[in-house]
Amino acid sequence: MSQLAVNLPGLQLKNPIMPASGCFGFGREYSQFYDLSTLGSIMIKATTVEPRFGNPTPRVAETTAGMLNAIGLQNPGLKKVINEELAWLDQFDVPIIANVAGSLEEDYIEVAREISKVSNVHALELNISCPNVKTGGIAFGTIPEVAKELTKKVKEVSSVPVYVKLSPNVSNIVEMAKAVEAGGADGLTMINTLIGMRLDLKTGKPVLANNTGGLSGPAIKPVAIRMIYEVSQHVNIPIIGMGGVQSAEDVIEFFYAGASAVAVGTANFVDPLVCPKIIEQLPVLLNELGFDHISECTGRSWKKNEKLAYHRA
Amino acid sequence: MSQLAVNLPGLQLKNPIMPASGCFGFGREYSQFYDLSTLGSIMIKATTVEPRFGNPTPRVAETTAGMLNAIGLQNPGLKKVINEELAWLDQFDVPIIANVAGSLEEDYIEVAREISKVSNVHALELNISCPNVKTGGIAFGTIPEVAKELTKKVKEVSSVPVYVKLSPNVSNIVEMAKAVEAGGADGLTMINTLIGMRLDLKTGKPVLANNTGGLSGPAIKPVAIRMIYEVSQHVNIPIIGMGGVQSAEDVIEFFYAGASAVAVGTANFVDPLVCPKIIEQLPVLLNELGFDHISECTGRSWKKNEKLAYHRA
Amino acid sequence: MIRNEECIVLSNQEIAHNIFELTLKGELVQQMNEPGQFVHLKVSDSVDPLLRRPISIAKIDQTKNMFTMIFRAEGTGTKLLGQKKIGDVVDVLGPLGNGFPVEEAKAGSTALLVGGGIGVPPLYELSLRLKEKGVNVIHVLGFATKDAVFYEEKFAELGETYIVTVDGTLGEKGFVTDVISAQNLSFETLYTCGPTPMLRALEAAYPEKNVYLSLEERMGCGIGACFACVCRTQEDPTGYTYKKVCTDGPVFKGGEVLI
Amino acid sequence: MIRNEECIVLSNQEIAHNIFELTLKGELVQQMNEPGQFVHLKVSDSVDPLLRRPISIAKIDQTKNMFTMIFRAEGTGTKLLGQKKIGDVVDVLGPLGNGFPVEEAKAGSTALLVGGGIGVPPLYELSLRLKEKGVNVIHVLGFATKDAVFYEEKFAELGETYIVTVDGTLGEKGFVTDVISAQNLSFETLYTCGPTPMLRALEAAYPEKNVYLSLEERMGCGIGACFACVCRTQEDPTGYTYKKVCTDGPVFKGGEVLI
Ligand SMILES: Cc1cc2nc3c(=O)[nH]c(=O)nc-3n(C[C@H](O)[C@H](O)[C@H](O)COP(=O)(O)OP(=O)(O)OC[C@H]3O[C@@H](n4cnc5c(N)ncnc54)[C@H](O)[C@@H]3O)c2cc1C
Ligand SMILES: Cc1cc2nc3c(=O)[nH]c(=O)nc-3n(C[C@H](O)[C@H](O)[C@H](O)COP(=O)(O)OP(=O)(O)OC[C@H]3O[C@@H](n4cnc5c(N)ncnc54)[C@H](O)[C@@H]3O)c2cc1C
Ligand SMILES: Cc1cc2nc3c(=O)[nH]c(=O)nc-3n(C[C@H](O)[C@H](O)[C@H](O)COP(=O)(O)O)c2cc1C
Ligand SMILES: Cc1cc2nc3c(=O)[nH]c(=O)nc-3n(C[C@H](O)[C@H](O)[C@H](O)COP(=O)(O)O)c2cc1C
Ligand code: FES
Ligand code: FES
Repeated sequence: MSQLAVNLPGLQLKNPIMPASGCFGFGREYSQFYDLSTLGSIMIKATTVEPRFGNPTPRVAETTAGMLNAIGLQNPGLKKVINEELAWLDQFDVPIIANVAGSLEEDYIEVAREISKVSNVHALELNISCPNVKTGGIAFGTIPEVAKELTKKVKEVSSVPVYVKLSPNVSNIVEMAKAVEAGGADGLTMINTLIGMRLDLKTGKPVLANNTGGLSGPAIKPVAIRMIYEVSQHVNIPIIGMGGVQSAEDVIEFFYAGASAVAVGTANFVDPLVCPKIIEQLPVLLNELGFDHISECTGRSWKKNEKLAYHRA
Repeated sequence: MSQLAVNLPGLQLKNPIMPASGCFGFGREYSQFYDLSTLGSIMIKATTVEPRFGNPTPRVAETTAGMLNAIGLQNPGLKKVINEELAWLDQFDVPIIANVAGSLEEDYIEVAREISKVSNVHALELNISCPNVKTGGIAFGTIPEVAKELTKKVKEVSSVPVYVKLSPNVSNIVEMAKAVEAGGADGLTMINTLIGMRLDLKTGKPVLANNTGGLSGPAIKPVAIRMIYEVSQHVNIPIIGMGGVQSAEDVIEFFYAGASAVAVGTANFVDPLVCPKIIEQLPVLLNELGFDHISECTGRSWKKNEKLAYHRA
Repeated sequence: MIRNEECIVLSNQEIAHNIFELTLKGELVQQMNEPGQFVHLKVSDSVDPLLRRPISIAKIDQTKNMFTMIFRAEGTGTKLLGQKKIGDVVDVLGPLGNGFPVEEAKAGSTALLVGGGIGVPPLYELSLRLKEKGVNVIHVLGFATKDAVFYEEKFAELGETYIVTVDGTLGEKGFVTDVISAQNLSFETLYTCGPTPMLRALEAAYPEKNVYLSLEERMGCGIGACFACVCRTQEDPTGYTYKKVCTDGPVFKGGEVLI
Repeated sequence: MIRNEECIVLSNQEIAHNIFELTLKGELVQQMNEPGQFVHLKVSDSVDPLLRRPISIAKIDQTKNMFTMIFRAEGTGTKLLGQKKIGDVVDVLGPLGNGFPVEEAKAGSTALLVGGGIGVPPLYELSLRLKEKGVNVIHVLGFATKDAVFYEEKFAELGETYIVTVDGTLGEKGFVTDVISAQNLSFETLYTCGPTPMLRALEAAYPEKNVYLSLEERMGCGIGACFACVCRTQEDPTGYTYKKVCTDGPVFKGGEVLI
């Protein structure tokens, strides 16, 4: 398994596979299917200071090779997440990445300060890109200066490294990435969902009560790959990639693009065992492709003068 | 068929279905399969002043429920398009929308002036959103002020109404739409392709010689619907919608979102007869849904106080 | 325990217009304890459709490891499901959720089972169990029209059965609630599954009875992880208390959640 | 004339490792005139995979309205195609493109047919026609390894046949070009289809011969409308002159296009 071990700021991962935030709750449900210690990490559901109910239902809709969601950051609030969820997760040998959300800057700061003190929280994922909440969220995620400032302030209070989650709904993703890097981000996670919508044929109205939602799943993979490819060439911090990952092959493609670890979101709903399956298949695939270690794959799409591992085998 | 007739600036269409630019050449190939006069309109391949070869191959790649292309505006140049292609198209009873492209402002102006004089060209589609050319194209498509200025200048020289084709690769599509409306655009066409990428599992390198390409097909439909939904509520000019349309049901969804006509791109490659099939199915579907005329569908997702046609039937 | 298993199609038949009765074989049947639970089905190997589809369990046969579902082939997923042939494989996640509490109806008492359209199926296994226990069962089953009616005889074998169609093409004309009043049906426990307006009407009509309602909501994971399927509680209608239809439900006690 | 038809699978067999021989029945066989043309196949009803797949026609039987293709099941599309069963339907667009000119080889002359891997199939119908016409045919067929070899006997029935494998597990070891030199094969016309480096080597090796090469390129429409499959001409290597592989090719005369 050492073929899969990766080290990222704050995160010594036995493998680079982790469920994406919001697609795995706080792990309880999936622990019925497998031992969560198998995972490289877990990105837990977005946490806000106060509990939130989220948006009215319907909150999900299907699209071709994708899904829309407008959960609206439902979560039990900072206190319960710390006392109940993170405490429960402590039984597993797996570092947690805590997804931090809010409406105002103060909210982010408060959550970041408190949650980063919890011993099994090894990194924060600053969610400045949630498309499904009216204030905050995506506003922080589309204006580089605002994102930079928020990153800086969160960094000041956080006891663990801070990864910033980028929104794909921007004209210039590289600019956003550079801004948060300048703000002190230790890493990036990308991409969050694309904003999308589906209308009901019979009523003519949006299927989602929130009207629009975040598009995830295989449909968005080419956009994720493109953005990681571009950003990874312009920043010096590692990227945890996500967007439509379903298989070990997809994971390798994200690494080639420039990722150093990969999160799996929507695919958990399709196959609850997808993460352990990918973790099992990765070494086989790496051997087939002729790589000794998965980190050799990172950035291979743009790195020059590297021998093709495939021909070396 | 009067159930399908729509009137847009410069365009009296017997039906609102037309092939999207770049997905139909100049119509010759598809004329082997059906009478082009069946179509509401034809959006011809982007035309530049000089002939262009375009990008190196491979120029297309498949993605889940979508495709990437990086054709790079290959075309025979303004003169040949006018003398050979548009002259040939004149045998059909179908108004042409000429897709105008270029690298510099002057190029756009030159093409617009000349091509708009041709009798079967009833409207221009200003392609400020092509993701596959290094200069021009998308640069004009992401900065509102630049787009507005270009629109204004093209309007000045054009003998026919000007539709501006918007890029989805922006933080704020409504702002772009308003800018070109302020610049005098008579209509909008949206969306062009999302920028995407695919990497080869064996080599690690991009499948497309151009590295990135434009993502089209069913995968992008939710993004197109969302953008048309937002833009149509903020502008007073009509929208020709596109992005992943494959069926009559999709067409109605675009109308509900706010479109007044719909273009079909990638689906032509899958089924060369898709446009006439949709045109045939539309009246049946409208009857099922209880609409007398297709224009009743426009904007139904956000219009208030309209009885649901479905319940009226 | 929830299991994920490739089950084999034993039969798949159109039993009414666009209504299919699908029987699958699999080990996970051993885990099915309650009527009213559901399974989450992956209907194709491809990404189209991407998500699973929730379908109620209509009949359980643990001796033969078989279970039956009844569904309407309407959208992409259920249409594909309708095309499954004997021997085909269906990827099943289940059993999921909490079903109807059989123990709430005492032997000798009367239970009223009210189903609407495609909400009728889970009531079948429920009725079998109640009957077995010695509960007197009455069924009121509402459908849109004659062509959509299914399992009329099967329910009739178990107890008094009223068919209601909106257009009056079979049985009584109107809604299930009309028939319950008109027939002056008396009962101790009410179990129901069907369209939300029907559930709402029933809950309002019998505040003093022991009522159990099965809810539907769009789902992502089906196992409680994604927060897609939440509903509010009647106790805290504007706060942040919630129940998940997939794990807390789909069956709730009347008065528990906001419908 | 190009047609779009739902053809019926008459047989589908794995004839070498991951190599399938698929025979379809359809009216459009009447339109197939030349060896070396191809068809564009929709391998699934769903959007996955979305695009059609170009596959060469390997054998044509107009009296029975059947044609045969040989393909390697490698990616999503060809794997699905490999799973087609007798009686299944495949959506075919074709015949497409310009094939090998049989008329360029005179009766009594010798034609050398050089195929590489999955480029071998279209040479089969070509060889049949040349043979029929009285042309002496020699085949040099290159494969990666023994397991990948197919149609060895079928070609041998028509003329001298050399099998070459890269790893030497069957026939000669090395590349097709090695064998042509080693055997000192003489011929008037050269027809070839296979990987680009092979085509390039052959074109360079026989500038004075009558050479016809079949090219491969990623395709969108397959009918000339999308400009996905263009290549440059040797006359104008940096200008804007181009040929489309799908309609001007896939077979080009040596010296015509830049490969
Ligand atoms: C707990 C539960 C039990 C159910 N039991 C049955 C049953 O026994 N028989 C039956 O016919 N139907 C049942 N349904 C409804 C069934 O899930 C939907 O009809 C089905 O998902 C529609 O899928 P589709 O592909 O045909 O439609 P599409 O419109 O293509 O589906 C698109 C998306 O919307 C979801 N969706 C659409 N309609 C519904 C709905 N009514 N409820 C939940 N999700 C929906 C789909 O799951 C999918 O994600 C049940 C639903 C739930 C929640
Ligand atoms: C004119 C022509 C004739 C051909 N004849 C044959 C034949 O007789 N037998 C055979 O086995 N193969 C043939 N090929 C190659 C065949 O088209 C590809 O192997 C096939 O498209 C791969 O599809 P996939 O779904 O398996 O692979 P994927 O990798 O899933 O395909 C992804 C995309 O890339 C395209 N693609 C991948 N490889 C190729 C390729 N080599 N050429 C063109 N497009 C490609 C696919 O069409 C698809 O659009 C021919 C190609 C062309 C252009
Ligand atoms: C139901 C659902 C809920 C999500 N909730 C969150 C969230 O709370 N915080 C967050 O940062 N991202 C959230 N996301 C986004 C995912 O973490 C991920 O970035 C995105 O879905 C792309 O990955 P995928 O295609 O593998 O799903 C959510 C996605 C889904 C589908
Ligand atoms: C192969 C190809 C070539 C295209 N060329 C052009 C073009 O020349 N000009 C243009 O404005 N859009 C071009 N487009 C974009 C389409 O017109 C359309 O906006 C987009 O593909 C979305 O529609 P679809 O999903 O139906 O294909 C091209 C798209 C494809 C797939
Ligand atoms: S469907 Fe995911 S929580 Fe209920
Ligand atoms: S594949 Fe479209 S032009 Fe050749």
